[in-house]
Amino acid sequence: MANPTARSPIGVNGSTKQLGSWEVSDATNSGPVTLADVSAATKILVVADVDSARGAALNCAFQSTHRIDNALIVGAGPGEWLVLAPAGQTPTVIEALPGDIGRGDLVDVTHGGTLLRLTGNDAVAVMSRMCAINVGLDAFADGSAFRSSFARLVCDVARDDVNGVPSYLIHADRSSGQYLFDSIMAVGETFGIRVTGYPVAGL
Amino acid sequence: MILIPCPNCGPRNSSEFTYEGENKERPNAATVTKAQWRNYLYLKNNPLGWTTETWYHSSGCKKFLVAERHTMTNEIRSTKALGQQGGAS
Amino acid sequence: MSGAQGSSRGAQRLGEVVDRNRTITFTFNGKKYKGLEGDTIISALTANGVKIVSRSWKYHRRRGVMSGNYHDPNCHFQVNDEPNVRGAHRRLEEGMVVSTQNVSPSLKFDIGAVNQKLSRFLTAGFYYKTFIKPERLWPTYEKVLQRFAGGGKVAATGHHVPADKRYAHPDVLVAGGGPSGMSAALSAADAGSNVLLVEEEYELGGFLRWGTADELAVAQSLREKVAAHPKITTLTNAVVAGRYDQNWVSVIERGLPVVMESLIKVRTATLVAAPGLIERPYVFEGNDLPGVMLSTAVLRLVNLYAVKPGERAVVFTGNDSGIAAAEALRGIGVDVVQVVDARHGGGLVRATSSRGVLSGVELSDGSKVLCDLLVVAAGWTAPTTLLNLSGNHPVFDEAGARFVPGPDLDDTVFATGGLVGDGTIDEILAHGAAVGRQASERATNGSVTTVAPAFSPDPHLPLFFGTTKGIVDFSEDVSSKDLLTAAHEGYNSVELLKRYTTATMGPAQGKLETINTVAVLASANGESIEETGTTVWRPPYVPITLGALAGRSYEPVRYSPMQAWHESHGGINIVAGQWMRPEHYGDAAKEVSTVRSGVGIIDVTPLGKFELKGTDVTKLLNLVYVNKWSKLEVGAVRYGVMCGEDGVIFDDGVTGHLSEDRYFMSTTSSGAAGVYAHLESWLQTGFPEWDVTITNVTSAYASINIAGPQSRELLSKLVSDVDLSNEAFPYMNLRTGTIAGVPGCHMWRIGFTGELSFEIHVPAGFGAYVWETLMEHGADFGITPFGLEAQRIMRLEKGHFIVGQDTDGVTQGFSAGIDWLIKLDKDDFIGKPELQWQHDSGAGFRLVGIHPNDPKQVPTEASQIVIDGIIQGRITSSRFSPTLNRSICLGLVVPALAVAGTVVPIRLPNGTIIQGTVMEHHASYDHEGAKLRG
Amino acid sequence: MSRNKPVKYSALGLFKRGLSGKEWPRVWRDVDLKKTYDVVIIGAGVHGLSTAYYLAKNHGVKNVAVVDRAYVGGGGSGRNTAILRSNYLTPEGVRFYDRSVDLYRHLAADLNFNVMFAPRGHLTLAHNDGALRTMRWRAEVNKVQGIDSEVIGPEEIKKLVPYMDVSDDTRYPILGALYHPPGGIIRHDAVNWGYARAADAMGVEIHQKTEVLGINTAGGKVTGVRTNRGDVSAPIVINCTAGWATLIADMAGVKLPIITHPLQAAVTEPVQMFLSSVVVSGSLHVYVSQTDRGELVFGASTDPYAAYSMRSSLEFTEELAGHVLELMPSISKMRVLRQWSGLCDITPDFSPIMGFTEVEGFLVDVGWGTYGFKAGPASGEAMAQLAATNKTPEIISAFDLARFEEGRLASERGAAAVGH
Repeated sequence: MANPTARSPIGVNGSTKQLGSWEVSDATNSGPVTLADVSAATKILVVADVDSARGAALNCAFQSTHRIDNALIVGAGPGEWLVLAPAGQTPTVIEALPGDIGRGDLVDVTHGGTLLRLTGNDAVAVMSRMCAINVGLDAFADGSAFRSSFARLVCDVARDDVNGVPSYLIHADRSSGQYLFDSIMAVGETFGIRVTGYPVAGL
Repeated sequence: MILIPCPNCGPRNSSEFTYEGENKERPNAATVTKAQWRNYLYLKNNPLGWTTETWYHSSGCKKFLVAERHTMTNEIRSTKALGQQGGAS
Repeated sequence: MSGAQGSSRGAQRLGEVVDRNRTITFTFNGKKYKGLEGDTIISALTANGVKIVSRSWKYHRRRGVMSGNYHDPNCHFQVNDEPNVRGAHRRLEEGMVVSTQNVSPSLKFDIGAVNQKLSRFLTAGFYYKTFIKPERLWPTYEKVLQRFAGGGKVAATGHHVPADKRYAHPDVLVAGGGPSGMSAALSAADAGSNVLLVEEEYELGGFLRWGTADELAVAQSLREKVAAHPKITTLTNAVVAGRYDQNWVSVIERGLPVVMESLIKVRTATLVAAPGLIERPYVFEGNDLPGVMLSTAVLRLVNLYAVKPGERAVVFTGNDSGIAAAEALRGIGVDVVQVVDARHGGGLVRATSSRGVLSGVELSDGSKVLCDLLVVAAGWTAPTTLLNLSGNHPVFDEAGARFVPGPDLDDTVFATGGLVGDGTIDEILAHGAAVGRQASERATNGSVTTVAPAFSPDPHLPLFFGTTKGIVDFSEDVSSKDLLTAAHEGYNSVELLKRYTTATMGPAQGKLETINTVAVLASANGESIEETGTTVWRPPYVPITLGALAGRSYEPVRYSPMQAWHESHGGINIVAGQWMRPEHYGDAAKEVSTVRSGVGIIDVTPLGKFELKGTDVTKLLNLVYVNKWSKLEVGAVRYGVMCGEDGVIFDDGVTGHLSEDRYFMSTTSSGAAGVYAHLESWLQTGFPEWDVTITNVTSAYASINIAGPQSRELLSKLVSDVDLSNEAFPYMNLRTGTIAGVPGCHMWRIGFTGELSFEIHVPAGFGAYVWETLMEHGADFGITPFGLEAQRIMRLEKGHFIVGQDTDGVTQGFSAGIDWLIKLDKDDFIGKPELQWQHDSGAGFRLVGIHPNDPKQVPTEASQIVIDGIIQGRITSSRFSPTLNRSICLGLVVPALAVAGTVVPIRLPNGTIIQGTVMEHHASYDHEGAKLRG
Repeated sequence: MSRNKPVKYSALGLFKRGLSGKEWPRVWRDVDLKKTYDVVIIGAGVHGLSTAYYLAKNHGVKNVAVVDRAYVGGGGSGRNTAILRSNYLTPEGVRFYDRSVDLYRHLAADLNFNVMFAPRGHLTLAHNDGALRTMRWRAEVNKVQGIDSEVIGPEEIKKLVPYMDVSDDTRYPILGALYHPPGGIIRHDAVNWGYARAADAMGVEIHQKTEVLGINTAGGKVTGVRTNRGDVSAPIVINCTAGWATLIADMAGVKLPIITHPLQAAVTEPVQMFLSSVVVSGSLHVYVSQTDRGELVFGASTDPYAAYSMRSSLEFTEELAGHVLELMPSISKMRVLRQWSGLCDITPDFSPIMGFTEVEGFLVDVGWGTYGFKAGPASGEAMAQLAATNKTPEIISAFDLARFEEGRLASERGAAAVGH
């Protein structure tokens, strides 16, 4: 039997490359604002009491982000963390998570989510058309996160700048991934948004 | 758009929340009379003025919270996460 | 006639906003005209000598420029495909096609004008008093009345170009970019606040723009400071349209490329209202004749556009604005023959007309003066809208003869400029600056220390109406006589008067006419204006297009991972809530027979799926389901039904026991979100001490049901680490293993179709791959994909009900035929008391299987069962069963009919009655379940 | 007491007075509040006024005061979108509202006041198969009761509403509609004024700016009301308020299963007539009709939280604009002129509460949710009969207060999301 291929919820328009079991876009466009589908990234949901060993060890406050090695920990909810890492790293990431599972849970939601990266100096203008949270560069600084309604979906949004350029990771339910992608592209049209491929850095 | 100070997330638009209304205490199902049970089901306070009610932050932290809101001005003078002491206002 | 008399453009003015080097061509009522870049439609028409620009609403009277600003009710036009364009605001564009609305057949000759002759009969509310009998003729009368409906036309075809809305979060929002607004913005920004400054006109400056050289210089200096300030964002040709709870403010930005206007939703810490003043008309006979203009209309036309609005003018004034207008007119070469100053005892009796336009005036000293322009400056209205919307009640300032903000102002809302008082420019700037600082203080640290200087309206004569009757509401053609008549009839409170006469209800929404309406009513009632009170200003401040309010549509759509496959293989979509699902792939009946005889697969990804983990999961299951969960072994699954506290069924599904403290729950597709909130609600508000964590994994798994006698054979080709035999993996069990090389797949032996079937849940990224692999390996078995319709047929054959179709908003547990499931001996569960009482009373409909006696008849779903004219039940589901070759139904009936063998009359939609027989079982196919256990 | 001399309204009268310039008499009198009435009705909306009218007309009970803290028709009766229909889901609902439509049909002649009843036809759109099934359900229940009601397809919808986008490539394609030809619109203020004028002509007193501050009871019986203009005694007091129904009932010590929710509406600037039918979409939460003046009048579902605030919200107009443009994309350049809000009393089963309470003589006609205006004449007729005879008329027997405790909910719930 051939090796199974995993696909993102977002259709690829153009050439692809294989990243582990995932098929991802290898486009390398740039522009004032770019959108990359990083749905293949590893996504682990951790639920634990904030005061528990695990909660403390994650060292990431609600509504902020924290890096441990190449994983980005997002304080997604009170006692709830979304751990994002490059594609194909689920077992390693779980292994590396500090603290024991006590009351709470740890679920691999890699396949349950869609993850997009919106980057560029005009990204904030696109964001301010899609969600009611103040995403002004000062109000929502690098390393901040929120969960709110974004394009009328419940999304986790984390600011994770790339080389000093504002960049946002937007995480939503997988089934709405195509809708979210299309919505951002439509809003971004006036800003000259371009689709780019799965980032080399892996997230 | 009412601004609800979520004890977890901070002030958010009410469109992020689901209104639950007055949270009544559930009678003991083993001993309850019809009148008591249907009072629990159907008779809610409907005050003109301050009211204490439950909201669910369905598009945010997904936690239930209790708010004191004025039903004429929509002013919210306090919110409290369920099971927590104190709160934001 | 339109009365075009050649150009009346004067010499260049200091503050003019037109570019004399750029000519724009447009048409008005089919005739070609030229204007200049920067002209509004109205300034260009006036420059071309056009005096009559519209006809009034009811009497179809000729109308010309009146207030000369956005709110001018006489200057509404059809422009291209856009109705009701404000011609005194909208700038000319090359090739604009402008026409008059509400005329038939033309502006020049409008048959509706016959209503003027009938005006004595068409008094306020005349239609309430007539057309009463005969009743059947009212629709005909109605059609006649409708022909006089005003407004432009909308085309039947055309599409909505989405305008992106956006959100803004300034510290201070300043509504109005006149001197006070600019001053407030500058001082708030200097104090460190981020300021959004919004101005309705095309440039900042307010009334200074049409003022003296000194005033123009002040405006220019302020504009430069504002432009240079890094903390101020300025929007012009934009308007603050509404203020809602907790300073949620709507701002409309106009004149954008591609879209007409768009909405900005602003959550501002503080709001400064600085809208300035609106000049009010004066009520007298002939006050709506073309040629009668307010002083500010004249000042704008002359000073901004260098247009002569007439040749020979009389000015009637109660303030300095009239004097300034006279000055401006003289400056552009108009012969100002008389200035009648009410402050010195002058009075205006009536305006007279010739050929429908102003020809002269009659003054209170008895003199008659010929003129083609009458300038009226009778006073001001403070548009307190934004303050009203903030809960403030305006009060009447007797001395200033206008309503002003009341004392009960929200502490995050501030007012400055003409809204509050009158004064020199320095006084206005000082007040604005103080208020700007206050707004910044309140936004930053919550308390205000700055004290604003005293500022109040200057004394003004109460010039509302004269000795003759005239038009009060120009939008609605309501005269002071109409108001007096209505008040006399008893519609004598301001709200009743408004509703009865429609005064203040037209497009100007009271901005021009409310105060005069109130003044006339007060005089009729013999009360003061204060006692009479005023109407409530309602949002929006100015009308907003549906397009801007709608913006871009955000209606989330959900797709399964196999959606692309469905679409490329003939799947016909239906909308199921947010999900798109294939209803069938061409022939649902054939899909059914293939499943019954071989194997088929259906995409059931939208099923709600939750992982439940913790030591108290069984407690939760026992609470929310009507059946028992304590003895569910690892590897087993169980069907459950959830009811509300009212005993009404709201969801059903299957839950499996994965490992010691981990369960997997499935729900209906449409119920998933509701069930999740329901579970969280009970956990968070009822039993926070329970150890249960719920993770929504609906989209994390692609769910596929493999159904049919050959399903095991097919699946076994792809599964090597799970023994699929009936002995090792019996019905109502689950296993986790690898399918087609994909690890971590859940396999359940359950199904909705009644066949041997496996429901597999595959990590979603691999969903399409596994589906394709199943189709490939199923080819040998003649596999078919099947859609919702085939599933509906098969589940009906099997007698499974669908929550929300075979049950409704009042169907309690015992009505659905699940008596065997409901465990009243459990200590407690949600809805138990109601179910106990339903059990005891036997009340409510009962769900039964029904076979029409004629097997070819398929009664439409919702066909009623009627006996002696009384509804005794209805068909909830019906299909023709290809398997049984007959029609089959489920129906809800009264208990008396829910006895096997009872024949019930079913009333079809066309009125025909057919007979059906109540069956022993819900299932018409394999009711013993031999197939699915095989 | 001066009886108001009724003067007949007619085209001829209008003509004569137009010529003579003679003023019309007052629509209703302005009289002092008496100390005693046979019946005091709280709320001068369509329910209170029609109850008073039918008390006088059908039962000869004329010593009646209708008191209102504001003015005639200032509450929900003057704030609704004036849509009439009888295509309800339950047989009890259908029967009751059909009686109301029937009374409305002849109301102009009955009251000698043109209330502009316009049976324009009423369409309830279905955008999914579940909604379509509910429409069929309603149609079949309606037909059993003899109501003109049928499910029609997209082509027929397009014929009735040429501006409707019935193509199948929209987000919420229109699969069909429940078509109810007798449904339509009416001039709501005229109904209020017409009832007030006609009731006044028979001797009923209408007291505006008369606020009820308390309800007096003795020995489980009502004895009268306390108002800002003094105490009034009466053996029968009828609560015909909306929005404040629970507050009034509280004064009598009666608890009602009602939550007050605002309901908003909006109107556009006028344009030339293009929409003759009343269009409702439950899935899209919007209803729309065009007035004789050319304005579109919109409504939607009630605000999602309980409130007595009659403030407007921006999200209401945003949502409704989005949904209206889903239905009729070509009208995107029309402008919303004004929005407003009223109060709705929502009961657990979306059906009204009419009849007796545990306090003898204290009657309620409340809990109308979003259906109050449609019910005006029939509820007035029934409440008048109930007050005059002390017996519950059969047509409203399903809507009694006791049903909640007894578990006999009348359920319009299935079709109630937005049922206009």
